[in-house]
Amino acid sequence: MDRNQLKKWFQNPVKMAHKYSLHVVYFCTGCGIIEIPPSITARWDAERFGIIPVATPRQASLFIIAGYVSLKTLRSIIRTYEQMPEPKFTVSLGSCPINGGMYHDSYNTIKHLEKYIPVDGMIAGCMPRPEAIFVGVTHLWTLIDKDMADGYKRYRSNYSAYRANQEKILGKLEWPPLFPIHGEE
Amino acid sequence: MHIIEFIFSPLLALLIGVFFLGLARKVMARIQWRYGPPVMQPLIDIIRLLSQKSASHGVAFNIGLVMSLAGSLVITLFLPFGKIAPMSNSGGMLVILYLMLIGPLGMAISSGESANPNASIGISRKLLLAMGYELPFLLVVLALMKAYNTTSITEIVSLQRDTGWSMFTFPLVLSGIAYLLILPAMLGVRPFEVVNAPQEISSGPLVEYGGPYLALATLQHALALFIGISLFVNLMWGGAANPVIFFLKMLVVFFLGIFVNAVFPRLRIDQAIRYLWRWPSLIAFAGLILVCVTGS
Amino acid sequence: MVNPVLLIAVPLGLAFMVPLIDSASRKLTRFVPVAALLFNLILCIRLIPAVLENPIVINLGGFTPPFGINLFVGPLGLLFAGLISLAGLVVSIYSLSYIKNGPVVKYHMLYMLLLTGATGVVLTGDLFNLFVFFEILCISSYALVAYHGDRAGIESSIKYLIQGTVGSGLLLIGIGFIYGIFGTLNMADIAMKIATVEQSTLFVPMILMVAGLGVESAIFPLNAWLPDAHSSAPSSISAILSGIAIEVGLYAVARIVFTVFGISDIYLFFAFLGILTLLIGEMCAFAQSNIKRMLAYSSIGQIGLILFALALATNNTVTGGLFQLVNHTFSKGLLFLSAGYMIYRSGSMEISSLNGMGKRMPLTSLAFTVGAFSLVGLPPFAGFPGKFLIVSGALLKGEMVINILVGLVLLSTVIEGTYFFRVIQALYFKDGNGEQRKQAPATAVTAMIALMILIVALGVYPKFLADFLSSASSDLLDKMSYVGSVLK
Amino acid sequence: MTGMEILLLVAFGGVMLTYILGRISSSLRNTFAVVLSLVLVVIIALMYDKTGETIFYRGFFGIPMVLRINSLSWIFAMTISFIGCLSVIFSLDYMKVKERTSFFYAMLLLVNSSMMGIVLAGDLLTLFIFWEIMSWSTFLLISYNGGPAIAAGMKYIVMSFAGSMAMLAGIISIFTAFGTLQISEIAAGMSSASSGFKIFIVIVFGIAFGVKNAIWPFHAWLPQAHAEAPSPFSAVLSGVLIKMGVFGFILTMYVVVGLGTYMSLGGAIFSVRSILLVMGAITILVPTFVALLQDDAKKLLAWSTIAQAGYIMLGIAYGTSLSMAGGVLHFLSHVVFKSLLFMTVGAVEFRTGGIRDLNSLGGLIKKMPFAFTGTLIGVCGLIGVPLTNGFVSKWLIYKSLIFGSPLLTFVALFGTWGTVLYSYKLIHNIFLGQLPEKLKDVENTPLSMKLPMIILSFTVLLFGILPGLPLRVINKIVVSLGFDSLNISLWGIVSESGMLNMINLFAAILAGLIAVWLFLRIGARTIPVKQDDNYAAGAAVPRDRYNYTVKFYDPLLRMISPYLRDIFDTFYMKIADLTGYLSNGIRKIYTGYVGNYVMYIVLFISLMIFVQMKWSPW
Repeated sequence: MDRNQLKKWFQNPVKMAHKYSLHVVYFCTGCGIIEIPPSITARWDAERFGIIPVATPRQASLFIIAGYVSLKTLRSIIRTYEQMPEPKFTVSLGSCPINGGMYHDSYNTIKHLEKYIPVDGMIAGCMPRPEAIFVGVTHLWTLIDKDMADGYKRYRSNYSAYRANQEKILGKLEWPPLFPIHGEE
Repeated sequence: MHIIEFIFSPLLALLIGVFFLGLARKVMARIQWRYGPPVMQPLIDIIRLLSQKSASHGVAFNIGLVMSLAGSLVITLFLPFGKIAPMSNSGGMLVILYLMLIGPLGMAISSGESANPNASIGISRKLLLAMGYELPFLLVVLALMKAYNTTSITEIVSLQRDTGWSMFTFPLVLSGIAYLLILPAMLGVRPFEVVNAPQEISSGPLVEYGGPYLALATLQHALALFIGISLFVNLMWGGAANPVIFFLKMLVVFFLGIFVNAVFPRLRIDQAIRYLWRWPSLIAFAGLILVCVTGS
Repeated sequence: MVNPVLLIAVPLGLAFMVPLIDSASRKLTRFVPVAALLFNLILCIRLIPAVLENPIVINLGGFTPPFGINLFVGPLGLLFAGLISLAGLVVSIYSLSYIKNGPVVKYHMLYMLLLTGATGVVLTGDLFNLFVFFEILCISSYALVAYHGDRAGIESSIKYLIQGTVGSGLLLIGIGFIYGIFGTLNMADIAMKIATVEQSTLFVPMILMVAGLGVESAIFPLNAWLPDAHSSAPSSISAILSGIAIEVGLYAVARIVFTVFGISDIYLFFAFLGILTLLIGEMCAFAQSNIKRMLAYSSIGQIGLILFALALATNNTVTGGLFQLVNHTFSKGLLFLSAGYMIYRSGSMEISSLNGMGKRMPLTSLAFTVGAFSLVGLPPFAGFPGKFLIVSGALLKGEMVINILVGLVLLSTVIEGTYFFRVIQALYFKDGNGEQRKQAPATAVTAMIALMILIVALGVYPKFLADFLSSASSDLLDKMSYVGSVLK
Repeated sequence: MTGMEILLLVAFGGVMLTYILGRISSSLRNTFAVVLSLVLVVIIALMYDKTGETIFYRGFFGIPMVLRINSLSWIFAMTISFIGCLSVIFSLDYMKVKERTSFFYAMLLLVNSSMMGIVLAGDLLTLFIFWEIMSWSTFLLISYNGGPAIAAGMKYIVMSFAGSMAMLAGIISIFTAFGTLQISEIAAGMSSASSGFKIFIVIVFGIAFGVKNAIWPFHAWLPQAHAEAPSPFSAVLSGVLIKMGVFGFILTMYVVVGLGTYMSLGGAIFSVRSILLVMGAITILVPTFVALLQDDAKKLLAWSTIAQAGYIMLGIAYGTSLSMAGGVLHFLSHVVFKSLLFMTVGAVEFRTGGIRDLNSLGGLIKKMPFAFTGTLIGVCGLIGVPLTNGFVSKWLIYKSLIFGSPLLTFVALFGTWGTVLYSYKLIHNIFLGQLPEKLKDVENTPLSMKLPMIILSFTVLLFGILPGLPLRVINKIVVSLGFDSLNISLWGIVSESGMLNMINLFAAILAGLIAVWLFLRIGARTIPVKQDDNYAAGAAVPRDRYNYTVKFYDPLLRMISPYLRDIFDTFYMKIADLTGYLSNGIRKIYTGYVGNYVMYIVLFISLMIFVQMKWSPW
């Protein structure tokens, strides 16, 4: 650790802890998941940055959506995202969550993930290599440093819109709204 | 002096426990040919967790966890660390045995309240596993108490200073071996890691813990590690007059545990119980009989 | 001083007056037994102080004892006479409403004859007289068993008749032998001369008499008539048969064995016989699902217990046996009386048909419960002191055989408890068919309450009876004073 | 007229009066019952530290019947009246929906009164009379609910009756041997009796008290009886009634037989003491694991009652002052926490419409927080978590056993882990986990049930933190039974091999709790969520199926359940069957054919003639 780092630790330990202790819940229904195991095992060893996979969204602070999102998985993605404690960050992997990618004309996948949940970082590629994932994570660090990884705040303030989008495509959701919804009733 | 010990020993225990957690991750990484996280990584995790806004499932969810950690903290007051044992006068080994119940019980109440079946499964496994290793463990402890004719852990430690480590004195050899065999189960390391199996039951009791709760749970885990190792060192490896030597002994035991953890796959819970109730129990039983027959 | 002859004469006379009274006023008929037995009861109570001091010996017709017939009113006889009149009174009050249909006049007449016979048996001092009174008792009970006139009643009456007649015949032959040997029928006289004859000579008459009386007193192999007769008779008669008739038979056996023959070698045999009767009675009762048969078998068991107690022939055990006898009269009477109305309501004698009776007939069920608890020997009811005395007396003998027998007594008590508790559970805790609550008539309830009060009073303050019983037991055991007081 | 006579008069008079008042008005009766039981508590409390004997009755054949009070009687009487009072209060709401409430109240009070009679009895006759009254009134209360309760009541009364018959045999043998039944006089006579007689006495009394105390192998009646009885009475049954067996054991072994004799009675290995200890140990071990198998909340508690009776047995049978104190204190602890547990389970049963099946409950903590707190404290006491009364008493028992017989200690300690398992099963399956749809409208515990729970919970903690309070009285008992006095302070005890200081422990745990709580407060605010907001791998929580209760410890149970068949229960049932079979056979003697009957008469005569001819005994 260089001196700069140490200074930062003293100035804002919470922010630093958020940066260097990213507990990840992987959403692994897409093809991108095949890139995750190399990134967390001996070859690239994500743990040296404090990135480890955890079992439930309650324990996590980073949400990685690895690949295309079908309508069915979107439901689970929203649920999982809402169950993560704040502050929480989202990173999507691959082209599909950005604009549909090779599934751009599928009736059954969504094209723009950020319409339904806020996404802090998008790693393009089909599929991105593990190195790209690390690049994405470093980018997320900068965003956290600059307080720009504020997806959870956006989700909170624009919840009515997000919920409307979600219900538009999924129909009525089984769980009650996370935050109060404006404009209804 | 005394007051300082009261505050110092739980903090020391926490520190060592957290250090062990970090060290465990580092060592495991090195065994697996990885670089591994910094040793302070658990501390970073705890700071991060404390700042997260977690979901709470009710009053018992909070209280159980608090109870669990507090119970474990109190045990550290009874366990001699070197010569630091501020409350050894208020009760001996029996009190420790019973205080060791508070930790799992509080955790069980808390995660039961989280209303998640994964947590319930985990807790049921945790209690079963405890039942499994408690059988040989109690036999070992009773053999020790019978052999030294005292229930006070400080006296057991000081008596070992004359006779040598109990693990290597004659009537207690068998008990020592049995203790060594069940130690991985007591520390909750790999062959017996069914409780928190993350891939299987979503980390079991911890499934609904996030934020500060997970921080507490991590600290509780650290303390459990500390208590397990410290108990073994005190009872079997003669404790120590000097905190530093004591720490070194703990480190050795800890490394033993980590190596076991690194090379073994996970047992099913019934396999675990069957193992624990077979050889370690038989050896411990034989040890107790040996002590009774040869003892005073 | 009142004359104890009245104890026999009044009911006997009134019994034959019943048809006359009936022709005068129908309503009055029912009250004749009540009046007669009330009179007897008062008489008995007035006699107590005198009898406790000295037994009264009445020579009938003015002939002195070895030649004439005499009445011997000792404490034991008076105890039985009092018991008969008390139980008879209560049952006759119960009968006021219970006996409505059928040959009512004959019922009352026979009923009083039965009690007259019983009183006669316990008071007489003459063997042949005893036989005569016994026949009165038996014949009237044969008829009463068939009172309902249904198939079961008549069948069991005939069975009873056949066995009873065989028994009476044996008794008569035995008495004949005795007369042949001694030339006298006066019990005291025989008792005095008994030592002059070789024992083996006495064996045949004794066996014949014991077997003859054993039929009536329901000793084990001779008691086969009892369950049938008790279960098919009207409940009031069952109460009397169970509470009075078989106990009078037992009295006769005891009197003959203790006083007339006085052969102590045979006592242990009777103790065994008692235990056998007890065990078989209780086990048969355990297997019953018919409540009246159950009660009947339980009577056999109780008789066995009393026989056992008497056969041990110490003051303590005999006192205990007599206490148990008193308790049995009251409790079994109460049980039969209460069961009578419950059967009347449910229309069946099966225990399962009594389910939920506790709600429909609370007082009757309570009476049954008290009776059952008392019979089993639970404090604070009358059965406990009796059992206590018997067991303590038996253990006081300090013989190993007796101790084992006591163990069997306690075991059989457990069996007895089991089947009684089963009925009580059915009464209170099983769901019945939800009929309306309807009590038994006032007269029946009065009778049951009277018995309940007696049972509880005896259980709480057994000393009340103890002194009297202890002199009664010495009356039974002390042969010499009996002989002395008759042949003074 | 002494206080004891007044007490019994009030108690038994009150029973009658309660029943009569019930005929007039139920509210009047309820008020009276509560007032009566409170008055009893006060009267007994006033008798603190008194000793004395009075002859109160000579009506039973002139045998003097004696009442006596000493510290042993006092502590039992106090417990009985205290629990009796609380159970009456608890019944107020519980019994509202039931029939025949007057009968229930009268019987409940009768049971309590007769138990007071037992502990105040100064002679064995009085003891036996009250014992029997207690037995049959209990029988009536157990059968009260009908249905399966019938069989339970039957089993109870038959076993209990067999026990009392054994006791009667013992009492009467004492009477015939010494001519007196007064306990104080018997003790003097006993010392000169032969050891065979003493062993006989210990065996017959042991059967009687063992049945009541549900010591293995006499435990078979208890589980069903406890489960089927009405819950307020289950509390009394489990709390105090079976402890009459403990009272009896203490009385037999240390008062009647005497301490010195008891310790040396019997052969070396088969000494009475070691047999009792082994029975106690088996009573701990087997029922603890059987309790794990239970799916019925009250049955689980019932088996746990048996197991705890084993601890008490270990304590009082071991025969040192420390173990004796432990045994009596554990009796006291068990009364408190087991009554509490039965009451909380009863409250749940009451509010959920009679559900006791652990597999169909869950999540009730949100609906019945009071009951949960009560259960938690009760369970902690049961396990023996430090700061509860169960800890202190178990500590005393272990402490005294540990060097003498480590194996027994091992069994007892291991039993504690079994206790943890079934306790957690109880509390988890009722209160934790997901709340089923059908229980959404469960109301909170009513006040009349809260009040006893609060008092009992408080007592659990009070005696746990300040064990000196009960131990002072217990020390008097211990001394009066002929043991050495203990070194007791308000917060613990100093024994020759270590000390216990609960106040330090309390301070430490409190400090720990506060510290951890503050630490938790440092962290970010937490957001309360509903049970539906739960991790289900991203899906919405499925309704009514998202719970883990059935086969809670299945891996273990599959291993051990083949070994846990209740041999003795089967054995007793076999005996019952055999008796029925035999009786049915014997019944066939009476064939119904009159020819046979006459044949019997002839056979009887010929048998007697044969006997006479062969051996000529006459």
